[in-house]
Amino acid sequence: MSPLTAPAPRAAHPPVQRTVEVVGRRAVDAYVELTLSAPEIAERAQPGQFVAFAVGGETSALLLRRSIAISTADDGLVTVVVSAAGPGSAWLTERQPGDTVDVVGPLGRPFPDPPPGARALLVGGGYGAAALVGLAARLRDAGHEVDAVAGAAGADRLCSVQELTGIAARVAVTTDDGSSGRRGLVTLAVDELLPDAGVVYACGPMPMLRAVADAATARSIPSYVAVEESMACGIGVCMTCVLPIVGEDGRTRFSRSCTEGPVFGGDRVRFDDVGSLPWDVVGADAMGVVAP
Amino acid sequence: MSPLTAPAPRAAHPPVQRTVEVVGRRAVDAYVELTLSAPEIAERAQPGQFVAFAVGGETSALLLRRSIAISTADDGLVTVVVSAAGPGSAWLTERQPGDTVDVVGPLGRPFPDPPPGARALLVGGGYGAAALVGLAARLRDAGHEVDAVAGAAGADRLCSVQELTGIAARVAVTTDDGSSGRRGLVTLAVDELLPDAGVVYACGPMPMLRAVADAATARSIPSYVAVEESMACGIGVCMTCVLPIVGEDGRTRFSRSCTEGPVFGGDRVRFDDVGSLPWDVVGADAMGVVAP
Amino acid sequence: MTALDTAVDMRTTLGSAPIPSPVLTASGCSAFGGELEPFVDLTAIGAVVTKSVQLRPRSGRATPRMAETPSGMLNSIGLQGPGIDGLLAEELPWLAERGVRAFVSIAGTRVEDFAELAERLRGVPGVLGLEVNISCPNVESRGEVFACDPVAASDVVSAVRAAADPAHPVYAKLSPDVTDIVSVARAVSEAGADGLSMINTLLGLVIDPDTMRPVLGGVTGGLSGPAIRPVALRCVWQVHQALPEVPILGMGGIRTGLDALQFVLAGASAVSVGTAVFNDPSAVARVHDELAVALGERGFASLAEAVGYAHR
Amino acid sequence: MTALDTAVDMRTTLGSAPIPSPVLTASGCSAFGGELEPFVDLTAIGAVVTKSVQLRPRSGRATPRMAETPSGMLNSIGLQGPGIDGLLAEELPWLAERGVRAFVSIAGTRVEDFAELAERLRGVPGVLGLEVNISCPNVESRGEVFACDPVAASDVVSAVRAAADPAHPVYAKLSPDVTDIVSVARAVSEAGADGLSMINTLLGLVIDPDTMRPVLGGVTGGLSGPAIRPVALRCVWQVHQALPEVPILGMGGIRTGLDALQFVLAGASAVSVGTAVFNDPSAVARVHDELAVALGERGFASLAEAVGYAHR
Ligand SMILES: Cc1cc2nc3c(=O)[nH]c(=O)nc-3n(C[C@H](O)[C@H](O)[C@H](O)COP(=O)(O)OP(=O)(O)OC[C@H]3O[C@@H](n4cnc5c(N)ncnc54)[C@H](O)[C@@H]3O)c2cc1C
Ligand SMILES: Cc1cc2nc3c(=O)[nH]c(=O)nc-3n(C[C@H](O)[C@H](O)[C@H](O)COP(=O)(O)OP(=O)(O)OC[C@H]3O[C@@H](n4cnc5c(N)ncnc54)[C@H](O)[C@@H]3O)c2cc1C
Ligand SMILES: Cc1cc2nc3c(=O)[nH]c(=O)nc-3n(C[C@H](O)[C@H](O)[C@H](O)COP(=O)(O)O)c2cc1C
Ligand SMILES: Cc1cc2nc3c(=O)[nH]c(=O)nc-3n(C[C@H](O)[C@H](O)[C@H](O)COP(=O)(O)O)c2cc1C
Ligand code: FES
Ligand code: FES
Repeated sequence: MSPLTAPAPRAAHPPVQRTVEVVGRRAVDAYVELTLSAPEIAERAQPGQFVAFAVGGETSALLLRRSIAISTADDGLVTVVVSAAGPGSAWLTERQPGDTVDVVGPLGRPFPDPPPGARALLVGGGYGAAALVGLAARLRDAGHEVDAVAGAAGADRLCSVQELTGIAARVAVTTDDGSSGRRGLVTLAVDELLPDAGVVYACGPMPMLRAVADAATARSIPSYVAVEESMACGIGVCMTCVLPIVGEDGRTRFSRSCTEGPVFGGDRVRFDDVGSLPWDVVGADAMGVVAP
Repeated sequence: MSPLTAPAPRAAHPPVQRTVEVVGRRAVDAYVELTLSAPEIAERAQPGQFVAFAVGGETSALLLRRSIAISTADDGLVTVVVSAAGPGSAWLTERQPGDTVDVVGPLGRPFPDPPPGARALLVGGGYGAAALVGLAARLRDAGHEVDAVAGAAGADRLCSVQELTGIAARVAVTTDDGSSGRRGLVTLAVDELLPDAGVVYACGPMPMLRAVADAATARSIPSYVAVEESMACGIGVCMTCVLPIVGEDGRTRFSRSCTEGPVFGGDRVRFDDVGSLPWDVVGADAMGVVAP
Repeated sequence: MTALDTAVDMRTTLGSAPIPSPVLTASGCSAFGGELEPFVDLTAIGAVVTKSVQLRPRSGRATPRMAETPSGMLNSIGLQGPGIDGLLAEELPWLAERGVRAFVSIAGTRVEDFAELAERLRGVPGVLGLEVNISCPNVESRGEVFACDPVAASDVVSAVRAAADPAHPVYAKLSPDVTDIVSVARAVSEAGADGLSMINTLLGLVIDPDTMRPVLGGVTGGLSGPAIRPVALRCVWQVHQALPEVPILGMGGIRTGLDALQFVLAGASAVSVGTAVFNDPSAVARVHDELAVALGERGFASLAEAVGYAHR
Repeated sequence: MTALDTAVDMRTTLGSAPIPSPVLTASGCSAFGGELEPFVDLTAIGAVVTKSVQLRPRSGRATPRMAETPSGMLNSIGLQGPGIDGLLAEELPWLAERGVRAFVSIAGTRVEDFAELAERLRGVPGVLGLEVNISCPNVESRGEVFACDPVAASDVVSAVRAAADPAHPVYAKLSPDVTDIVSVARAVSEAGADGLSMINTLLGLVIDPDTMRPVLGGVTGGLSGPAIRPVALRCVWQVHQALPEVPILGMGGIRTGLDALQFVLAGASAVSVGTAVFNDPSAVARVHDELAVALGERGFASLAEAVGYAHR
């Protein structure tokens, strides 16, 4: 077995907390793209990072921030693509230009640089594709060839295809119901593009990340996945967002996906064990879990 | 001592609960006047009644409705004048045309009719004057002479003076700081107009209501005051809004200001005892309070 | 309430008393029902749980009696009410005439008071059963609240069970302000309670930053509303886990059908909607409808199938 | 934190240890402080109350570990942490280097564990004192939570007091999930606690309407945030009323300076800001500033004057 991927590095800059103005709002099929005038966040942001919004306004019963991946961060503007999943994200999608929102960011670790000269394969599921737009541009600017796959349940849940098409050499689209691109899971396209790839970056739902990471690892191609785990704080203080991650010493720890992620080496995430407490996680013995 | 005023009658119609559209918003000095398209409430409303708004929207931590007096109710439109006192009323003042709000009303008992032919004196303190606009119009239409006094701390807290001027024979304005009208409390003007009055109606802060009611009672003029007591439900089910009120049988009870008020005979409210539990309130003995 | 055309059988029972809907009002949160008439078909809801009544008429406490809190409220009403004579003369006949089921909440400061109230309610038309409020933290009494002591709580319940109409199910209403709610639940069940109402309010306090004194006339008050829902659900879960055969009337912060569903899944065979009525006067009917839809969507043919389902 | 130019003297003490601000983090809500550095001047706040540490490193529980609730949240972390060795090797030196005061929260499942932790922390640079977490409902242990039994709680506290550095004030952290918090407070005070931290989370439960099972891996969890503030304030009020000489570190739903003021008026001489940090990472500094302004506006020359003022 080849050595595992190097863990994603810390971000170059610490986060800031700002009240910023929404300067653009665009409905994109099932999602809403918001553009924020947030120069201090934009200048610090690196692809793969996210921001955390306070939601519901002054009278809100929703205490916890909502984490949303940064799609692009240029010229003082930060864009995000939001899917209305529950009350907090629904509130975000209802923001209008001129409204202000309280946001903390950029948060989390960015995608690491690819190996020199490597062709990069970017795989986005649903709104996860949005998080790859900034990365695609950076990779292209750094001289890497970029391929991209965007997949979703249906056409209205695809995202950022146009932006990725403008940057990537090849773009493949898949939908579960065949309403756009090829019918099937992203792995259909990934399997075809993977042989050319020197590195894989993925963002989307856990089952997709797992399939993509497994496929890459099977071919000994380094992969990085941006995970989405339920977060209470986004800044590393609450310990709610942990995943079983294999560390540099080969031992598994419950690592915070907000500060040690959201970008992890695809071969370091123990997807099988998410939601359970395996005996070999550091400190499981103190919880009364014994080795089998 | 003359017999006490007849208690205010029940409203003619039961309340309804509706989601209605804000069709007008106007900042009036320190207040905001909202116009609601609420035909079913407008057609039921009688002067003196109020509505209760759910506040804060879908994600709100504010559970209790906010009671606001109806200013006018004509042609399917209900107007209210709101002062931003705390988070709930502030949220109301921020509503814009096109927004919808959930409102219950009309609630409470209306102002009773004046004695036949009586000249009516209407006294409003702060935004309380708004609640008298509909009454003034009704009285005038019924052939009564109407005088009005509007008082407030300062000019920017006066309300509905223009509307009242269009209806009343005489309108007096007082402000505590002299920034508009005469410097002083409303009683300054009330004392002058009272000799001509056959009935007094008042709405405003408790100390003002008390002074006006006392002055009227001292001259054996019937008075009706619309009180403002902290309310949790507005519909009579919670028992939070009680005041010590002298009933028809001469005994004092803790009466709900939402359903047995907000309009009470000025001589029936035991202003002195608000916030305490006098021994002669019905049922005080069961609370362990003994007659002195 | 417009009965939705869902296939789900929503019938349930309070002890032995059948009711067509599992959604009831909560004691003290809908007075004696009348005020809800413009908003709800009172005959269609499970029952009106009446404001706790005592032997004598009570003025209740001085104002202020409430303070809004984040996603909840604090109240200190002090059980204002007409006393049992008033209830029998006015409120219960009003409900009975209309065919509205009344689940009568009784309260007192001595065991004999409770027994006498139960006795007075024997055979009264329209009375479905009794909820014994042993847990109200607002009653002015020397000494501890009954519900905080398994022995005192049992004394009340057995006296009520002995005095009450045999046809009236007796539910004991428990307080969450105890170290071990299961032990209280077990004690009152053994003392003859036909079911448990859970939970009453949590004891709380708010200080007014302007006066710099407690807001409420009664200093402390009872905390209710969605804020306390997780505590209420935990109590229902623990008691159903320990005593799966004891019927539970669940309450505490229920605002929607999905909230009610959580209580049912945790073990409640009926629910009361309290503070949410202040926000939405039609809440009781709406929660019934939403719960029916939610059960249907999840493939339940009847409410009964879902009771305690989360423990599987 | 920019120290506001208010005339109010904000200094206070934790037992005998002076601190420049009465506003601290809450255990488990700011990890070991480092992550707040971009948002708060850690040297200016009262202290960083560290995540409860045990003897051995702990993985904590499986996810999901949290559920948002109305104006609050439920958590079931299971005291994930590096163990005392890790704390001594990494976290405490990091804080000490920067001159940040650490109020170290210790936890265990046996009395001896607590004593050993206190012993290991003697004389450690930067350690201001100890908070004894006898009330965490999340610790996987057979039997009852220490804080629910005055005797067990006292055993822990007297063992810690005996083993701890005499210069370290020892605060016992109480649980609200008891019938009589004053009796627990009295017991641990008599056992040598220099102060009381109040309150820990309330035991709660949330059921996922989709899976129809409890959301949390640990089934029940701890309820925190503004939702519980009235309960926390009531506990502080009751204990200060009964034991006015015992210092209280108040917490539970504090989000603003006016919230903190309520705790101070009820009897707390310092406060911790917990869950609110998840909403606003600069909350600890902001609450300090807002509290200073609020005290000044009310004519207090010092924080000390306001402590317990609502009982006058
Ligand atoms: C690093 C990261 C990046 C994300 N990027 C995006 C994005 O670009 N676009 C987008 O639409 N969504 C994104 N999400 C998911 C988004 O955060 C959740 O959909 C949202 O928090 C749900 O909140 P709610 O109030 O709508 O739903 P609810 O289910 O009511 O939320 C309840 C609680 O659970 C938390 N929660 C629920 N689901 C998630 C989730 N999937 N991830 C994290 N917390 C969750 C919420 O924060 C909240 O505290 C991202 C999540 C993470 C962790
Ligand atoms: C019959 C009636 C008519 C009213 N008419 C008007 C009006 O025309 N215009 C206007 O601006 N205001 C009016 N008020 C007052 C208005 O209801 C309060 O200012 C408002 O409820 C305060 O809510 P808040 O969230 O802004 O303040 P908060 O102080 O945060 O409110 C906290 C809680 O206390 C209750 N509360 C606080 N103050 C009052 C109060 N004065 N009366 C009733 N409940 C209160 C609130 O409903 C809420 O439940 C009226 C009140 C009553 C009872
Ligand atoms: C204003 C008010 C008055 C109440 N009065 C009573 C009462 O008289 N008897 C009783 O057993 N419970 C009383 N309760 C408690 C409720 O019945 C219920 O147990 C509690 O509020 C929790 O439910 P909720 O969150 O849905 O309101 C009262 C609650 C409120 C808010
Ligand atoms: C995520 C989380 C983790 C916590 N961990 C601990 C802990 O390790 N030790 C402890 O004593 N209290 C712990 N608490 C309780 C808090 O310190 C505090 O007592 C409680 O949350 C109430 O305050 P709050 O409402 O301001 O959060 C934790 C609370 C939360 C929300
Ligand atoms: S979300 Fe709080 S530690 Fe990651
Ligand atoms: S406000 Fe509820 S009874 Fe009057």
